[in-house]
Amino acid sequence: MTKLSDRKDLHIGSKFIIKEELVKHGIAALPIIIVLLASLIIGLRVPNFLTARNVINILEQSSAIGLMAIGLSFVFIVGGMDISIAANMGLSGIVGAVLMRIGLPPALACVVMILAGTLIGMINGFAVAYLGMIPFVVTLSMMYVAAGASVYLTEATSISGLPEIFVNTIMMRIWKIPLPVIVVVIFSITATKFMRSSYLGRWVYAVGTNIKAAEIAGIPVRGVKFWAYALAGSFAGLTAILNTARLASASATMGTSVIVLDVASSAVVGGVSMYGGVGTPLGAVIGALLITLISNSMNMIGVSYYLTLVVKGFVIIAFIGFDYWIRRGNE
Amino acid sequence: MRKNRIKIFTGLLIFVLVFVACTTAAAETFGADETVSEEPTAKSEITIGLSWNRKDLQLIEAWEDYMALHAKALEDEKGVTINWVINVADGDVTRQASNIEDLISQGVDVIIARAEDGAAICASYNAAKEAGIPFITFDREAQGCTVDAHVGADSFNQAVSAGEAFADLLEANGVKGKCIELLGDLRDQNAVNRSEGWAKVEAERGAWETVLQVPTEYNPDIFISGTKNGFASNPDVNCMFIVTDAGWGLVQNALDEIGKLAKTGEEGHIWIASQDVDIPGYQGLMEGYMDVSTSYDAYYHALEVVKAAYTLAMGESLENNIILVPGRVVTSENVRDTTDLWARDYGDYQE
Amino acid sequence: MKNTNILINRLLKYGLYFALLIIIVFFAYIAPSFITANNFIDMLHTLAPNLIMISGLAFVVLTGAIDFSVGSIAFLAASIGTYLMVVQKVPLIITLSVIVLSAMIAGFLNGIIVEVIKVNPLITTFGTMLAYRGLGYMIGGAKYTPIPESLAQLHNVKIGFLYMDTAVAILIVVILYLIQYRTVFGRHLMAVGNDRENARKLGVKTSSISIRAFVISGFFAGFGSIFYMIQGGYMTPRMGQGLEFTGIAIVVIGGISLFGGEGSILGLLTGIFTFYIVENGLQHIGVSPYIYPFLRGGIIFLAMYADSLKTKFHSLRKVRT
Amino acid sequence: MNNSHFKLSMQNIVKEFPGVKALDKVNFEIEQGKIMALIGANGAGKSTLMNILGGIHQQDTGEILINGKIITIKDPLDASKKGIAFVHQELTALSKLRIMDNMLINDYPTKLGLIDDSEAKVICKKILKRIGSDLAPEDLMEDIGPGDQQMIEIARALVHKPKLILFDEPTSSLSKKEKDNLFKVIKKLREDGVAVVYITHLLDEIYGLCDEVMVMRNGRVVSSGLIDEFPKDRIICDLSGEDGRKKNVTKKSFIVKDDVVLVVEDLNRSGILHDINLSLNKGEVLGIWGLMGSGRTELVRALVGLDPIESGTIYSICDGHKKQIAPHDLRQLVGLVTEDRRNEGLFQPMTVAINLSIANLKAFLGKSGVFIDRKKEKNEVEKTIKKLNIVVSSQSQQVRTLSGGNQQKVILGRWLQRNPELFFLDEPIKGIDVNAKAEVKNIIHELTISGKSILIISSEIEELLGFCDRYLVMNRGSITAEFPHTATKEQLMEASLSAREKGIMQ
Repeated sequence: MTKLSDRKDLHIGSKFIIKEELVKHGIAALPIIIVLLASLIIGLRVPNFLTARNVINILEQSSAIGLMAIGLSFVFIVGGMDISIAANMGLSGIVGAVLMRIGLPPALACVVMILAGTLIGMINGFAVAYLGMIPFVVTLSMMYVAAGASVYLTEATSISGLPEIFVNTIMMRIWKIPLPVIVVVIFSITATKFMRSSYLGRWVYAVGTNIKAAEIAGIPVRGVKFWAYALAGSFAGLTAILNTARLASASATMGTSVIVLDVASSAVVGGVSMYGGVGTPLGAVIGALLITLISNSMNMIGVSYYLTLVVKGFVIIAFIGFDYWIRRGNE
Repeated sequence: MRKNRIKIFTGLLIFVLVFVACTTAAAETFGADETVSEEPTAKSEITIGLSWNRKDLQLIEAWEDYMALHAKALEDEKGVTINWVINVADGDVTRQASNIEDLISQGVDVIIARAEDGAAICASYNAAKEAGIPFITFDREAQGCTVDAHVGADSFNQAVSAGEAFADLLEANGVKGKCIELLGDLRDQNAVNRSEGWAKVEAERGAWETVLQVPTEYNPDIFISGTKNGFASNPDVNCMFIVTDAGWGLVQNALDEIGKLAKTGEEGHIWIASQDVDIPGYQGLMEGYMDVSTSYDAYYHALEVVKAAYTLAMGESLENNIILVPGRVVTSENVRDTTDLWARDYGDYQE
Repeated sequence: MKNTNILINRLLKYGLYFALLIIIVFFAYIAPSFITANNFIDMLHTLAPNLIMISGLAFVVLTGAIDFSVGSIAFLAASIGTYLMVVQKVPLIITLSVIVLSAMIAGFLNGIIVEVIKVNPLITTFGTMLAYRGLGYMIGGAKYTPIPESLAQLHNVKIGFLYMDTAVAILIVVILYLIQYRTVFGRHLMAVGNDRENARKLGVKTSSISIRAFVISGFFAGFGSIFYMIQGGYMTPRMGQGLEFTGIAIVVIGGISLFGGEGSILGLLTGIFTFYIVENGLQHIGVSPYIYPFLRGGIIFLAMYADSLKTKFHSLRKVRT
Repeated sequence: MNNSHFKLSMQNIVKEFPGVKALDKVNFEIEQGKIMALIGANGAGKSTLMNILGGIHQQDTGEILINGKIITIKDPLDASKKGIAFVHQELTALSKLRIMDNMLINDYPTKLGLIDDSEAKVICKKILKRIGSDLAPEDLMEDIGPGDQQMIEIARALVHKPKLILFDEPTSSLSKKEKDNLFKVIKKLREDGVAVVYITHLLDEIYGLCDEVMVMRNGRVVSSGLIDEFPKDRIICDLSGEDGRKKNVTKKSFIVKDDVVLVVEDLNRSGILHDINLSLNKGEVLGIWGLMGSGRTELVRALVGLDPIESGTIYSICDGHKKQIAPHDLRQLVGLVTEDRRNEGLFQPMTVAINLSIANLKAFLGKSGVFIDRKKEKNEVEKTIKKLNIVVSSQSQQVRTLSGGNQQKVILGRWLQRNPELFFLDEPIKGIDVNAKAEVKNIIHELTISGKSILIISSEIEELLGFCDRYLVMNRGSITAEFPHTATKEQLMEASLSAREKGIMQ
């Protein structure tokens, strides 16, 4: 534990000062500036990049990862880890889709998806908070179980032919802005507000910063942990709704394990520390935007897929390293 | 504090420069200017958007090259320039949806997509339709919607034809087959079709019975362990159906290690039917260890899809919008004189 | 008090073996062919390359870090290797050493990023996981390249009743075990994993230790990739895919705690054995293929749960007395 | 230099940290065969000085001489090469490794590259014997108690056969027995011609142990000389810069009428707590006195459910009727200050404001019932800061940048805001400077006046004297004696000691 907490100090310390500033400005400024600058410069080089369509495109593409990143940010801030979030999303989506196919009204199916996600989140939360299992281990194995269940339920075929109304409503555009984007914006802002200025949010930060002290200070530590995971689960469920609607189908391939790492790096890029106690959901979403931006710009430029992998990998690392460099500068 | 601001700012610049440098370098080395399209005004130039679901197979490389090849030919013939915009979804359904959206926003004239998920691709198709861009599914069919065109191998019938040939072979040699079937990735509709085609012939002809199915998920060590365990649990097995002969090398070693590896006509030969005539399969056929496989004719797939893409891009319509390239049955006898096998062009075949 | 602690520990420790035994008996009961010596020898044969690939990973985990990039390193190294020996026709010995060397460099890069640039290991190795795979493709394309006969023929060389690669894998595990428990480096490794800050205070060069761990991880990834190719006879484009998670799962099932500083390299054997025995057993009893992943997941979950009980028990004991 | 007469001196050492001048022209000298007590309040600079010797920091100016030769100390390893060993206050244990690993982590005996365990065992056994410890080198560190772990720290220091050993409050986690043993060891080291620097807060310890004293304050040496010239009260006033005794707060009125608010019956936790029975009255300060390891801290932790209990019942009495209450629920009613301020009290990286309000957030909720009304919070925090005069630059200062005293006040302030009826204070004045001590005790005093009930633990017996309404003496996990407020130091001491014998007889 010492090991973690020490590195945590090293992480949070000045970061927290930054946070205090950002709390005033309300966002994780760094990634957003980079997003803007980068997209500007790429925009100059590549036609069709800064077109309204593509911008909306990027927003829409980042919405799924963004939502999951919000969920994951709760877990990160409480000092945990959730590898299963993508698999969870896949499974919830499949459950919902199956139910829609057998004639459950879409509205209910959506509720079920969220519930399913939450339930899996709760199992994680229970194992971590009350059984004292290691988060990474719990969620890693949960990932296997969920992914396995997905294959089993779908017999590996994809479930399509979902009700038109479901797809259309979710993918509805309001003044050209896709509903998912709006949803993400709303959730990221409310979640951030909730984390920063509700007492529950404070508790989450406190537990993530120093769990012992939190316990002494009379905070229901276990409950806080539990609900952080549950919340992450419900966001996975929410994402499931978006994805099933976007693909007008659900399949076991929806929650491939690579996505998790995308989500995790979004959160971290967005300034959410894996060691707990630092960062905001909004930051995580902006991180997701940055990650999406990388793939999208690569596509627009027409870089070969192989090189895209290389660039993406190193850009993520470069960003985190650079972020750390600045924080160290602050100390 | 000011000091920090400056530091942040400089750092920011550095980072963005790095970022852009990467992309720029990328763009230069990989000919961004060719691939990036202008808005299609004159039809003297068309841009084809190509969305791969993944790119970790040589076959896909082959497809891509053949497409370019045929496109060139077409350019000379019709006097148009054909640009390509290509992206890869890395086996992730949602990312493929995103990628195709990217293609749409780049305003390509036609989209070719190898679907990661047959059902999910429909959403992308609808998006393309809204934008008025013709949409072709390649190799993997869309489920639940009819796209503007589909070009691909007929994975079901391919399996059937291989099965038929295999049945003939067994009957000719008076063998009653007991077979192990190595399945593919069950999330891959093609793999499932192949298995079903195989099952169909088994039911109709009764030339063999499948005693064990092993899902390999295309995972190499399962090709090996699956084979070995199969023979361990059923010693009297005398034939195998391998979902794709890309895995033949593994099976070959496995057989070798349990002393079951023998060429056709030799004592204790295991009768092998497979699909694709991939590089290892080509080798297997040439060496006479494998008996039957149906060629997966990348060359013709590419030819057909480019033709279709061109026609649709030109705003004309196809007379037949489902183009299935029949696989050619390749046996250890006729393999040498079968033409246009991509495995021959791409493999480093070693006698 | 202390004795009961130890007792409970033992129980938890051997719980996994017990579970393993039950699984084996179960499969043996359903499918007699499962319990044959040949089957086990073959299983050991198939799992050997992966075992070699992740044996180094165990060291990284012991320092309390994580390495997702093992699979990609293996792939990158192998791509370079095949390019050299197949396309350039470079002599085998040189090629093999290049493979191993490049893998070590890749690992070293991970270490540098983690320890010098101070990027969280998880993110670092995720990034490099993508990057290395990309590089691999750029070098070798994505083809099934047959490797030279001189190398390929080694695939069914046997040492005693074991296949060569199995023997090598076991040898490696034993050597690593010696390194872990009988060398200063090994002890420092455990120290770093156990409590990085205190280790530093005691004058252990923590950074260099964990960098070396990453290098070792890279080394064995590369080394394993050679046996992987030998076994398949081909360089396959999907080499090492999915190893980022399965690798860690195996290590954890082997009782090596993700908090670091706890567990023995020998655990790797149990871990990978559990992992493969399920796969193998299911193949023997031939159930509906679709349920494989689910069962596999379930087993992994149970195994990991057992491990966590152990860790939890330790933390319980830390309640101040 | 082994045969020569070892003599180390530091001259005009200056060390600045951002903002503070930690050391200002400090001169320091020690020679072999001497034990020097280094005394000073927190932030007086004694640790910094020793850290420079230990190679953890480097001085800005000034030089270090060994036997007249100027030397530089690059890092801890370098220090130990030069014969300087450092026994840190906080344990640097590697819990999952064996004792021998903890001792020899940098000096394993090897045979052809492989560690020679048997040889290592022999070495460790020898050293452990020398400090009179019978621990087995192959035991796991996490299986031995904190006291033993402290002993291992010392054993580790001896591996290099040092000429100079720095002890930084080594007794903070030792039981009486271990402490005596440690002193024996130190004296023996002196005979072996080792020089010892002994940093401590507990003045009692230095008499009879040390030969010389050096008192520091605010980065300067106030006074130094032979121990005989330093009676306790002189040291105290040197420490505090004024006459410390005046500061020593004593209660004016003592309550005797019992108006019970908390009753504990037959509390048990095997091996740690035995049949604890106690009651706490309204507005009283109940002092729990006991030697290290007597179970006083464990008692408090058990009461509030931080440690498990096997049997026993707790009743809380509010306005007349008595109802049973579970430890976890009790925690919600108690203002709890634990011994380990750094790890269990504070959210180090967070702001003072957050640290102050964390326990009481629900009081600041706006109409929504979920969100915090920042204005309300700010005012409340401001009030508390004023009331306890916590020295901070702003509410959003990181709490970890505060001095020990102020940190302690923050924790107390947290509970003052929550304003519970009961306070359990474990070592509330440990390791904070004299003035802060006085202030904290004043706060406690005011609490009792406003009718709060306080259960206080302190290892510094004088601090309790004249401050508590009642005393309970604990030993070996059971309460062995009770005294009224008139109790004298001798009585308490005597009780705890005789209790010890009784304990042994049981």
